[in-house]
Order: sequence, then structure tokens, then C-alpha cells
Amino acid sequence: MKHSMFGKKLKMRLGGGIVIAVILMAIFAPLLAPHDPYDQDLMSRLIPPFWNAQGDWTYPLGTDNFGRDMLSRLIYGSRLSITVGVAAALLACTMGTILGMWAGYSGGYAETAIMRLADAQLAFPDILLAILIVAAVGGSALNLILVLGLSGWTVYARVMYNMTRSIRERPFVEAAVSHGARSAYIIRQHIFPQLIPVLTVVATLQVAQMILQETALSFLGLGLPPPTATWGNMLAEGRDRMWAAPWISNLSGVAIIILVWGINMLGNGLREHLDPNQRGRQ
Amino acid sequence: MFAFIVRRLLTIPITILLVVFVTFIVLRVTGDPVQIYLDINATPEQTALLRERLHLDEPLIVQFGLFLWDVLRGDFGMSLQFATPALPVVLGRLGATIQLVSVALLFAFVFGVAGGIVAALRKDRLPDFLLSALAVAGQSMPSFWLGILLIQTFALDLKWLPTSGTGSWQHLILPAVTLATFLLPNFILITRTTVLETRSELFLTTARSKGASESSIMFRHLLPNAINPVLSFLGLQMGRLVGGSIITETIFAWPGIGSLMIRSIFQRDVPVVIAAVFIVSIAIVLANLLVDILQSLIDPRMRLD
Amino acid sequence: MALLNISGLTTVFETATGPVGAVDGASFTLEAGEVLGLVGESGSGKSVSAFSILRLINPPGKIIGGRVEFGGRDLLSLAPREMRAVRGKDISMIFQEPLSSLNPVQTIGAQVMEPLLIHTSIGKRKARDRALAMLYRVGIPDAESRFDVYPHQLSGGLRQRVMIALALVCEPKILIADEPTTALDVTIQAQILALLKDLQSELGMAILLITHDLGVIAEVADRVAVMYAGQIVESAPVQAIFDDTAHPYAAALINSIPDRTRQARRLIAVKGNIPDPRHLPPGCRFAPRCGFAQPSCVTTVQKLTAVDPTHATACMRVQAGELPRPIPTLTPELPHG
Amino acid sequence: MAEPLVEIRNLAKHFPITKGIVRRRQVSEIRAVDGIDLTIHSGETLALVGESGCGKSTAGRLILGLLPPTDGAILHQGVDIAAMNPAQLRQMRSRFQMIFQDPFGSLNPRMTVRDLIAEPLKINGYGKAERLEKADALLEAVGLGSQHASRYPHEFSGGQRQRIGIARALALGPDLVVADEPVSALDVSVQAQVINLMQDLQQDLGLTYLFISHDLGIVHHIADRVAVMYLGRIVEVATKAALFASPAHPYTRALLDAIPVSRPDQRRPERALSGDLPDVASVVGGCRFAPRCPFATDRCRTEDPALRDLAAGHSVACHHAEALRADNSKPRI
Amino acid sequence: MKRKTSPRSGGLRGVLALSAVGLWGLSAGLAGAQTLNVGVQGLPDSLDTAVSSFAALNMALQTMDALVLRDDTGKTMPGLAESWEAVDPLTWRFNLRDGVTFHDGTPFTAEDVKFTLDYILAPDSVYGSKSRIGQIESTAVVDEHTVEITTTVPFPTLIIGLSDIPIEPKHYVEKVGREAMIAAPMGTGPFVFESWVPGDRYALTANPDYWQGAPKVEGVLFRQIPEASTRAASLIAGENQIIEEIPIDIIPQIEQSEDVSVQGVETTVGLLLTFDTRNPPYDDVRVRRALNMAVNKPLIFDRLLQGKGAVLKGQMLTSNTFGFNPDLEEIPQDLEAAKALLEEAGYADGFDTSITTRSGKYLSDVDIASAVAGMFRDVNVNAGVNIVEQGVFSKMVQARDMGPLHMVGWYSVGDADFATVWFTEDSGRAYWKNDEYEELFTKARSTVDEAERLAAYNRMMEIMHEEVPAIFLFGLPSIYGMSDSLTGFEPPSDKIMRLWNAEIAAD
Repeated sequence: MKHSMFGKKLKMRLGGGIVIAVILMAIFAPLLAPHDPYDQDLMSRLIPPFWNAQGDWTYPLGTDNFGRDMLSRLIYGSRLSITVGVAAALLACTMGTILGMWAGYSGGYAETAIMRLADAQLAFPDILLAILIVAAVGGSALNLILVLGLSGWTVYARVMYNMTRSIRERPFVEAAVSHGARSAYIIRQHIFPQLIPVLTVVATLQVAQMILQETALSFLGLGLPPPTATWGNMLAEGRDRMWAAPWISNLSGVAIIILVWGINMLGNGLREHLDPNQRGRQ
Repeated sequence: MFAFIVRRLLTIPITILLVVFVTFIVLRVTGDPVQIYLDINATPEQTALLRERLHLDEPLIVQFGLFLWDVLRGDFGMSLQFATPALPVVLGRLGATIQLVSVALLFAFVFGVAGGIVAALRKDRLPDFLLSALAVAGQSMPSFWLGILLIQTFALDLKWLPTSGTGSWQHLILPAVTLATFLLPNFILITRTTVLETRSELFLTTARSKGASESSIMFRHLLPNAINPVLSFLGLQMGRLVGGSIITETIFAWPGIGSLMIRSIFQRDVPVVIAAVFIVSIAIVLANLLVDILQSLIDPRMRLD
Repeated sequence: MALLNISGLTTVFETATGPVGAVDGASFTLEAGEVLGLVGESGSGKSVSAFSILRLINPPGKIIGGRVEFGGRDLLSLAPREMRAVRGKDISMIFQEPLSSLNPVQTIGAQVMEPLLIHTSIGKRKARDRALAMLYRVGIPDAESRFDVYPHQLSGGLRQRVMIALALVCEPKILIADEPTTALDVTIQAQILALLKDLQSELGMAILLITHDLGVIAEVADRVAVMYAGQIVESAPVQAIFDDTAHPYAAALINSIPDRTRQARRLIAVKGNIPDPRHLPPGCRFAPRCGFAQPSCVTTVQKLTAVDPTHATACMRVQAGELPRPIPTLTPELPHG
Repeated sequence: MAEPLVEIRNLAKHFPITKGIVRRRQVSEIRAVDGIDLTIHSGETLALVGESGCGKSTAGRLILGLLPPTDGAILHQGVDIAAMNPAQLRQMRSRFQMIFQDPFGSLNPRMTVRDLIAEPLKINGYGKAERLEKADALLEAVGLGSQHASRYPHEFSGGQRQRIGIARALALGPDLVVADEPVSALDVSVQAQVINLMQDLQQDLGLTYLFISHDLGIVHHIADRVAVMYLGRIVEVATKAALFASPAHPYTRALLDAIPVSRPDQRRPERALSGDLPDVASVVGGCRFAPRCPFATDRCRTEDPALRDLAAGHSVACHHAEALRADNSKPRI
Repeated sequence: MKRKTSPRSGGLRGVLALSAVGLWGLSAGLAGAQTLNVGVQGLPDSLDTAVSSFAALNMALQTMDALVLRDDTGKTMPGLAESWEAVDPLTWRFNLRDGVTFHDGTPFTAEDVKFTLDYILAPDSVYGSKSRIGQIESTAVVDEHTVEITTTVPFPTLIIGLSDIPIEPKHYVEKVGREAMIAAPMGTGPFVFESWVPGDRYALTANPDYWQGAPKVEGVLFRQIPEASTRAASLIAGENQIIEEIPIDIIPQIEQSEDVSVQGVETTVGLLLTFDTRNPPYDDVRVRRALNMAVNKPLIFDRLLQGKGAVLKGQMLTSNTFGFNPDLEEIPQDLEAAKALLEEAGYADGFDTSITTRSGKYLSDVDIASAVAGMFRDVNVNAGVNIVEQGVFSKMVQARDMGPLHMVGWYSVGDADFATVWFTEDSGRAYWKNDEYEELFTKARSTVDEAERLAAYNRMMEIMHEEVPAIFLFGLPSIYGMSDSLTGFEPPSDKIMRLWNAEIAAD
């Protein structure tokens, strides 16, 4: 389209390109990383990146507090950042979709209970829930995924609930009923497939949210424990060294921004592509 | 409408009780306040004494019952760390948080809606792209990092603003901007979408067919119809906003509920945490109620009943 | 000199695959005080034509040619500000969906007052009085107490009356009514049509009535223009359209109405579908569906040409006198198992 | 007269309106369908006409068992489906099917035409090969080639979509087809195609139609008998000929009069029925049409007229039906 | 440019700021020209002296005095008590300073001492520092300026214990009640309480009648700034003249800035990694010794603590603590010997273990734990770092299961008794058990003979050196940042800021 300089295609290409690049980086981390990301060498700690006068090409992006290679840690860090983000979003998505569809389709007590629960959780700051659970069960990757997933399901539940309720009223669902279809069949065949585009968009955008949430938890000391590298805990680790070694925070911060930006671009592009009017409107 | 408000208010206690119960149990199960509170050199007798005084030797459910009694008495029990009733401690911090959150909200709302309108009006042109990119970049920025960068830039390098704390309106600027950045992008994106959606509504054509000017169409016809989804979103984001204020308050040494809450969680000061969660939950529920009422005032179709 | 003179109006919609024509060189006139029916099926370009007259086409739609002469000026070349002065004052418009064409968050009173506040300098009080009088005039019972209600609180019929009040409050010379009764029940439709006729004779305005319903045309129009696939294929006084039909499409349209006076087991259907505007036949656009089409119809571009002083058709076979008038009824066989 | 295929007795559907702060209690109800009796004979086309909100669509759905009735019985060949549990009802479903008003909305946009038509068969446990074979046969039957089978609904025009909807409704070989405004969303030049198809299919397959419509022109063409509904009640039932020639209910007369003329030379003077359709919830005592009825008397406003036989096969719910019917010379409303 | 005032006090901005302050009711922001601004990591949550934390004591001792004071190096010196003597092993007599008045002008007397101590020692009291003086049997007023304290057993650490007990004004507490005292504390100290905004600020004004002489500043404003980098920024921006608790990697930021500097002082906190000796592999002393040898402490000290503080000399006590054994040396890194020991113990292929630590509790705690874990890898021991949040740690303490290795810093306030107690069985904290150690501890605690006590502690250090119940890491430093305009303030080894001599130079 001539009058559209920056349409959804560009967004999707740009966003998708970034996301694919980061995923490839995560998959091939052992091939790409010049050093062992856990190999510490206190003698060469806090070496700045190559563009700095004191830089050293052995460690192109410098070293961290323990003399570990920043580049390698960034490459490896993408693995857990993405895994946690994606897995948490998936968990939230699965839970929220099932509950939201259930509430929206069956109505009655299930609807009341589920949507009340979602309301209650709305009144409860997400991060507080995360803090409470991580504090209780510790900061392993699995726990982090659980925490973020549990705090993120309401978004889906709400959207899926509203959509299910409106789809349930669509004539083709009535048509299926008139042919003698059971509820399970209708949900599987007619309702769920309609939800997929919106689900894709919401889930994509939530991956970005989850990665940021992981960063916030790391800041509060509730992220993944060392020596595991995630971009979030690298950023948090660097915050007391913003002066002595600004590259630790800045590089991981920039990495997060690029990835989250890419995911958001992809998600927004997808949203516009799939349906400009499909939104979880109340 | 009155019935709606009353009914919504009546659901609050259920919500709050649920929230309070979960918080209480998790806090109690995951930490021993006595160990944190007492001096490292405290004797076992002292520990036992305090434990008994706090009813920590009772079964959890009894503890919760006793706690609820304190709540009903209105003070949420004695804070361990503050050695005073918990509720006044929390209420004392409420003002600072309300200041911060309301200024940040106002900032995010005004600039977000304005940005969203500009982006929608210039859809797929340069301003739209720049605003969208900026919004997405803002969304991707971890807020504590942004906070530290802002301090370095505006307090240390440029020396325009104080680094942290309270005291004057200048003190408020950096934390408010940091917190606003948390919401601003979403306001831009949602306003953009709803303005674009509303722009194709037929009643705007009606207004145009009356000879109304474009600015009158925007402000009298389009915006009042486009603003409600933005408000809905605002209501849904209140919880996240409080989460964001935890980090912002910590970075900027802002003496609000957020920093109090996180500290009290780490101290397992159950009365204070719960009083804080209680106040925050009520604030969120009330804010949502307010959003609903506001929406029904703007759009008479959203009858509240 | 006609009140409104439209010539060569061409409007396209920009799409990813290039511009798609919606109205293709439409020309017609509207005389003072008459009801001109613009009739056609969905996608025929009749509504786009109407919107184009007031330049209310939203992007990606775009008027790319033609003239709309009103009061000696070409509306298409007016500055936006001058155009705004025409809208609502000289030419007003009402729409098919009275609910979605009223602002849901404003009271009906405010919406009826708005044109007065835009186009006159009378104060709010007087504007309110005039708006209220207009609401009574269009038959809203108890308009005083309904002045401050919102559109959703009214029935469909009342909403359309509000819409009419809003359009006529400045007493325009022309009312463009785009399918004003399509969304309404038959008994209400009859009421609204009667109201429009009344108001027309009272205010002396001209009405451009856009509809797909030949029954509505038969009921109220003075003259008729028939549109098909973006083009006007026939225009004539209303009686002539029915009695002296000069285009096969118009004939097909008339014949497809179930007529209580005729009793047949099968309705007379037009074969095929309305063409896709992206893939229009090069010549006569109706040719693929036409029972009288010859090979040359498909390739030859046809022009609307007068066959009588008041009667024009775009069918070259009629122009050439090869077909009788009115066009006879053909029953094309439909594929069917 | 043929066998009654469906008999409806005192059928009612009320939707509650609730209010209240803590415990929602029912304050009133919308009587969408309020005690109707109707018989559909095998092989006929019974038209159910009325304006929007009169309850005709609700009645259609009740007859199909898509909504649970509040009261009454729906006898399909003597079996009351209103008394069935969902599992029993599913067993019955293949015997009565529906054609929907919105030919786009009633087709799942993500399914191919073949899958759409085969879906009822799939639900009812037909094997894959049989399903595909039948689907292609049905496509042929409604005038679409099997070359269309793997396309999606949005690739079709409105008329073609409605053919798909018809094919799907016929897949299970139903006795009764309820067609809810099947052509009102279609262009006039296409309406005729669909109506013709429906008539051909009825003849070929011996179908029974309940044809719900607001368009008296089409009803006049397709129906054998006509039932007129107003605010949840049937006000008049008659053969098409009787109804159009001598309507006995003032509402029926008003409806007929409101139809636009089909030729400009038939224009008549002022004849619009005044007033709006009242809010269904506000109905209180007396004849429901009385507030709009030019012939209403005090009796009409207090005594609710029952549907009664006026002549053989002609029932009406009006106190003054005889007078009205006799007086055909009177100027129309 | 030197700043002594709140940074934005001039011109229009000042006017705006003032009006804003008035509006917001947080007026303490603009203090007088001579107010000393101090940025602390955390203000106490309560001003109740019963709450025992460094932060609380630091605030309390600004407005109150104890009988015994300490100097910046931790040595005791006369405070409200001018002198004291042991009348017999169980009785101490304190001669109180004459002419000292509380802030309201009421003279300080022996009644105030007895009132304070009796309150603390009451059976139902949960006073935080109760254990410091727990062996006191009774307190008796001899005359207006003499107090006699009787102990249940010989109590050698009484004097140092009393230095943590601020003396309360009896008349005031009795008149206004304890809650009012907590809300607005009053004492004999150098500064008068002015206001307190919990979580934000604590404001004091100078006490011109202070018995050691009036402070040289008009007042002190403590501001709570939990985030270290923000705290450092506030110093560099001139908003504060003193900040505490500077993380190691922020030091360069301050050192590179003009007009501010960093000073570190060794505290009496000894940082240990304690083994759970109840279970394998740490029930084997060879393994414990091997892991001790695996750690290159000087390297960590040099790199992660920037040489601030000290490496512990093979014992838990810091060199400034009474009981320190000067004959012991730090256990040097020796990977070969460590591997040999592990092989001997049957762990040639190493094992998996984990180090439990809190984050931000001690200077560079997580960093040190991570570095140690990294060094374990050189002897094939694969260690994870288990960072637990404070509350969870407390639960682990209660359950007596803190994982195979946990990091803890024991502080002695200058006397071995306070630190060594944690390796006795009675403490409920120890995993390791040694009969001789227990005996020596009891002996040292029940005599007031300094030489005898020193010998006992020295021997206890030897035993620990042999048995290695923990990896002895560092004597932790306390690092302060200060404005160059500030004089008369030294970083204290016990985190109690002594500010009455502090002075801010004029420009």
C-alpha cells in the first residue's frame, strides 16, 4: 500500500526477525559463546567492552563482577529468559483459556466462581503474589514459571470469557447444537479455533510481559539464583555497578529491550494482521 | 446505579477476605517473624516468650482467627517491626503513594491519550511509527533500570533534580516519570486502537454531515466514545501499577506503601503486610468501581445494574 | 437548472491491490422539490454516490472525478470550511442504521441542536426551542421529556425520527436519505415514509432517496435512477420505470419482486451474482447475467443515453431498438439438482 | 389435510428480568412467547410472520428444541420434545433442522464448505467416506459444484452461502426445516434464486417448512398457511388465500396495508399504523394490540381475546373479528 | 562546588520548593544551613529502644546516652557513668555523672538507671538487647548518683553489654507513657528529637546543653535511601554529607567524584561459611579442611571487597575483638592439598553441594558466596548458591536446617563471648559440637579475670582452627561515603554514628 509507510508487514518482519534471531541464538548458544558462561576469573573482573580503551578482545563485551564473559552470558542468558517467558505465558494461557472458556460457556456457578477469583486477583498486585510465592518456594526456574503463570492467567481468562460468551451466541454454534453436537464438540470444534488468533496475540505480548516481570523479580532478589544467567538477573546484578561497570546493566538491559520490543512488534503486527477489531473489549 | 454500587461494595469483603487469607497463610508458612525480629543474640527463652505472645505456637487456623479478631478491632494487630498498631503505619504511608500514583497516572493518561490520538490520526505515517516504536520501547524498559538511568542523567549529570526522597515537587518528577513510563505505552497503543475503531463509526459521519468541524468531531463525538476502553484498561492495570510502585518507591526512596510492603514482607511483619494488602486491595477495587461509574457517566449505555 | 447536478462522479477505494471503482462516472440531477429514487442492490454504488455528494467518503475511499454542482458551485472543489457550511445547512443526510448513526453518548436533544449551533448564531435557548419544535414535528410524542434521553433508550422508529429531525432542523434544500427504512419493521417503515413525504411537502425540499427496495420507490419516488455495479443504467420518471422499463437489469429487478397479483410457482430469478468490483466485465457490466446479452454486449462499453426526453438507458440493444419496452420477462433456468 | 407433523400446545418462553442488591429476584419477565398453539402439517409450508420482537424466532427455536420452553408441549409426531433430557433430544435432532437468517454468521468461517456440510453427519457418527460422498451430493443438489467444496465461506456470495446453509440443513434428511428469515439478508435478485431452490427441494424431498419471515411478499409466494404473531401471541392463522384476501385481525390488516405497493400506480392515501411496538415487558391485561388498534373498545382493553376458530382452518384472536371481516368496504386503517 | 544545604534552595526554585513543601506538608526537606544530612540504608521502623537493630540503636544513641559509651573503634569509655568498679565478682558499682540533664531540663539520676534496667529485665520483657545484660539479678539505687548492679553469676561482659542500653528518663516515661516515649523519644544525648516520618526521615536538632559539649551542627537529618546506587547519587549530588553501607562496586563512582570520599573501617563482624557437620560429607573434618583450602581468600578479598576489612586469621574472631588468637594464620589456598584430602576422604570425584545465603545482608554476600562456589569447582565440588529471602532464612534457622553450607556473619561488639556462643550447643544454632570448647566457653563466661578469659578464648580459636566447623572468610568492613567538607566524623566500627563533633566547613 502506497500510503502506508510502516504497516503491519514491516512490524511483523522486524519483530519476527528479532525473535527468530534470539531464539536461534538461544538454541545454538554452545556454538556461539566464546567462553564458558560460568567460568569465573576474579583476576579479569569488570573488563569493559572492546569499544572502551581498556577493552580486551578476548572478552568482546567485557566481563562481569566475577570475570565471566559478558557475551557468553548474554548468549546463554537468552535461553532462560526466553524459556521462562514462553513457558510462563503458556501456563498462564492454558490455565486462563480453560477457565475463561469454562466460565464463558457454562455460565452459572462456574462463571461466578472463576470470574470472582479473577476479580480478586485483580485486586491483588501481581508482583506481590510473585514475591510471596518465590519467597515461599524459592527461585528456581520452574517456580518462577509457576509464579508468573499463576499471576498471569486472569488476562486470558477475561479475554477468553468475553469472547466465548460472544461466540457462544453466534449462529454457527446454534447450528452445531441443532445438529445434535455435544458441548465438548462445540468447544473443541467451534469455540476454541475462533479464539486462537486472539490467543496468539495476547500470548505473544505476554511473553514480553513475563520477561519484564522476571527482571523485576530479579531486582527484588527473587529471580533465578546465581550463577544461572538470565538477562533479568544480569541486569539486576549490574545495578550496583552502574558506575564502575555500566556495561553489565546496559548490555543486558538493551538485550531485554530488543527482545521485548521485537516480541511486542510481532504481537502488534499479528493483532493488526489477524483482525483489526479483535480485542478483548469489555 | 445505586444498587450496582452497593452490590459491588458488598462483594469487596469477599474479595478482601480471600486476599487477606492467602497473604496471611503464605507469610506465616514461609517465615518465622520471631527469628527475624529478635536480636541475633536472643536467648531461647526470649524467643519462646515472643512466640507465645504472638500466638505462633497455635495452629495456623487459630492464628488466622486471632488475627481476624485484630482486624475487626480495626487495627490489624501490632506490627512487630514498628511496635505500633499496623493500620496507622500503613495509612501514614498512603499519602505518599497516592501522590506518586496519581501524578504518574495523570501524566500517563494525558500523554498516552494525546499520543494515541496523534498516532491514530497519522496512522501508518511517520508520527505513528515513531510513537508506536517509542511506546513499545517504553514497554520493554525494565523500570528499575530506567529509574537509575534517570537519576544518573537528571540528578548527577545535569543536576536539575534531586536524586531521591521527598520534600518538594521536584522530588516527585523522576519517580512519577518512571512509574508513568510503565503505563504510558499501553495508553498510547490502546487509545490508538480505539480511536481507529471509533473513527469508522457512522455517527461521526452524521456529525460531519451536520457540518461539524474536525476538532469538534474529535472532542465532542469521537473521544467520548473512544475513551471507555482506555478507562477499562486503566482499571485492569491498577494492580500492576501498585507492583510498579514497589520498585519505583524503592529506587527513589519514596516513603510509600510499596516500599513498606516489600520490606514488611521480608520482615514477615504480617500485620503490616496484610494491612497494606488490605488497603491496596480496597484502593484497587474502589478505583475499578470509580472507573465503572465514570464509564457509565460517559456512556449511558453502560447502565450499572 | 437543476438544484443539484451530478456529472461524471467517480469514486474509488484504495486497496492493497490497487484502486477499486465504487462509482463510475455517475451523472444525474435532482430538481427542487422532487423525490429522486436511487435504486440498486448492495454494492451497486448508490450509497457511495450519496456520500460522495457531501464528500463524506472516508479513506481509503476517494473521489477521483466528476462535478457536483449546487447553487452554482462545484461542491467537490470547495475548501473544507466552505464544504462544512453546506453540510447540514443546505444538504443534510440520514442513514440506514438510526442507532449507529446517532452518537450513543449524547442526548438526542443535544444532537438535534448541534446543526443549529454550528450554522446559526442563535443562542442555546433558542436552539433548544427550535430543536424541540422539530422533534415534535417529526412525531416524537412527549419530546419535551425525551429531550435528554440517549439514543439507546428509544425504539428504532423513534431513533429514525430523531435522525430526521437532526437532518431537517436547519431546513435544508436537499435531504439525502440512505436506505432510511431498511432497518425498520414494515409498519414503522410505512410511518417513516409517510413522514418524509409530509415534511417534503411542508418544507419544499428535494429528497434523494437511496434504497434497494423497489416497493419504497413505487411508494414515494417521483423519478428513479437505477444503479448497477457503480453505473447508472437507467433513469426515468417512476411510472416509466415500471411501465416502460428500458434496461434488462431494471426489468429483472422489478420482476424479482414477489407480486401478490401474480401467482406463479417459481419466482423470476436473475441468474448469477453481482460482479466482483475488482473483476468487472469490460463492456456492459450486467451482460454476464443478462438474458438478452449478445457477444458484443460483453466487450462494448455502454453509455447512459436518452431514449426519451425524460428516459435514459445504458443498454445499447434498447438504444438500438433491438429490444421491446418494457423489457419482457425471461425465466433463466437455474442449475439445480 | 395431511398428518400433523408438529403440534404445539400452550407453548411459552419467558425470560426473567432480575433486580436486587444482594439476592437477585425476578421482578418481571419478558414473555417472548406467551402460550401459543400451532399445528404444522406434513409437507406444507407454514409461514410465521410478524415484526421484530414479536417472538417468531424464539418460537422457531423452541420448536427445534434449541431453547427450553417455560411451559407447554412440543409434539413431534406425537413425541413431546419439551419433556426430553439433552441426550434424548440429541437423538431427535436429525429429524428437524434449521436454515439461518445470516448466511455468513451461521457458517463457521474457519471450516471448508465440505466440512461444513458434512458436520451434521460427523456429529451423528457417519463414517468419513460416507460423509464426503453425501456432502458432495448435497452441494450438487443446491446448485454448487464439488469444485467449491474445499473453499471457505468468505469466498462465496450471500446467495451461495445460503445454499451451503440449506445443504447443511438437509444433510441429516430432516422432516421439518425451520427457516428463520432465510432470504432477508440477501439482495432481491438473489432472494428469488434461494426461494426457488427451497421450493424445488421441498417438492423433491417432501420437506415440511416452518418459514419465519417479516416479508409478506415472500410469504405470499411460498406459504401454504400463515400464522401471524404479535407480542408473543398468535393473533391469526389461516390459509394463505384466506389471510390475504380477508384478514380477520386488525393487526394482520395493518401489516398487509403497510407493505409498499409494487407499482407506483397503486399508491394509496395515508394508511400508516400509528404507534410503536410496545415494550413486551409492559403488557398488562386486555388485547395486546389494543393500544395501537383503531377499532379497540373497552372490552379489548380489559379482556384478552383467545385464539378461536372463525371458519374452518381460520382462527383469530380478536373480539371483533366477524365485524371487521364482514366490513370489507370500510376504508382501511 | 560545595553544598551544605538542600540542593535547590535558591531563587525561584526555592520559592517554588517552599510553597510545594507547605503544600505537601513534608517540611523537613529544607533544613537550616548547618544541618547535617545523612543517608542511611534503612531507618528503624520503630523508635522503641526495645527493638534491637543497628539502625534502631544508631537512632536511639543520638538522643540518649548509655552508662557506658564506645568510641569509633569499639573501645568502651565512660558515659553517663563516670566510673565503675567490681565490688565483688557479683557486684558492680557505678558512679554517675553529675550535672547531666535530660532535654527537658530534668536532672539525670540513679532512678533513671534503675527504671531502665528494671524495665528491660522484667520477666515478660522482650526487649531486644535483653540478652546483653541478661545475667543481672538486681539493680539498686545507692544514692542519687550511685547505682549498684548485682549479677547472678560473674558477668565479665556487663560493661560492654551496658553500652547498648540507652537510659530512659523515668519521669517522662511515667508521665506520658511508653507509647508517647516511643513516638517522641527523649534522653540526655547530643541531639533532640524533632520529627520522624517512618520510612523516610528522622530529624534531630542539636542539644546545646549536651554534657560533652554542644554539637557543631544545628541538627541532623537522617534520610532512608534503601537503594545503594541512589544513596551514592545523593552523596555525589551534595544532598547528603554522610552515607552508609556503600557496596564495593559503587566505591569507584564516589572516588571519581569531586568533594566526596570513601572510608572503610573493619567491623567486628566475622563472615563465615558454616558447615552442617551432622551430615556427610561435612561430618568429615578432612572435607571441611579441603574446602577451606580450596578458597583463595586473599583474591576474593582483593577483588570483591577491594581490600576493605580483613581476611580472617583462621578463626571466627576479628583482630579487634577481645579473645583474638594472634598465633593463628589464615588457611591458605592449596588446591593440591585440598584434592589430596578429598581423595583421602573418598571424594576424589567431588560432590554436589550448595551455599545458602541471604542477599544484601552482608557486604557483597552473594558475590562472595558465588566466588567461593566458583572456586570449589577447582576441586571438583559443584556448588550452587541458594539465595534465600530473609523470611525463609528465618524459617530455616527455626528448623535448624540451613543447607550443607550457609553464610553468616557473627558480630562480637569487641568481646569473644558474643561470637563464640553460637558454636555452643545451648545456642541452638550450632551443628558442630566439641566438649572442650563448651567447657572453655562456660569457664570464660563465669570469670571476670581478663587473662583467664583470654587464654580460654585463644584455646577455643585453636580448636576451631583444627576442626574447621566453618570456612573463615573475612572481617567485614563498614564503608561510608563522606563529603570532604565534613570534619569531626569517623566511620564507626559498630555502625553507631557519633556526630556531636561533626562539623561542616563553610565554603
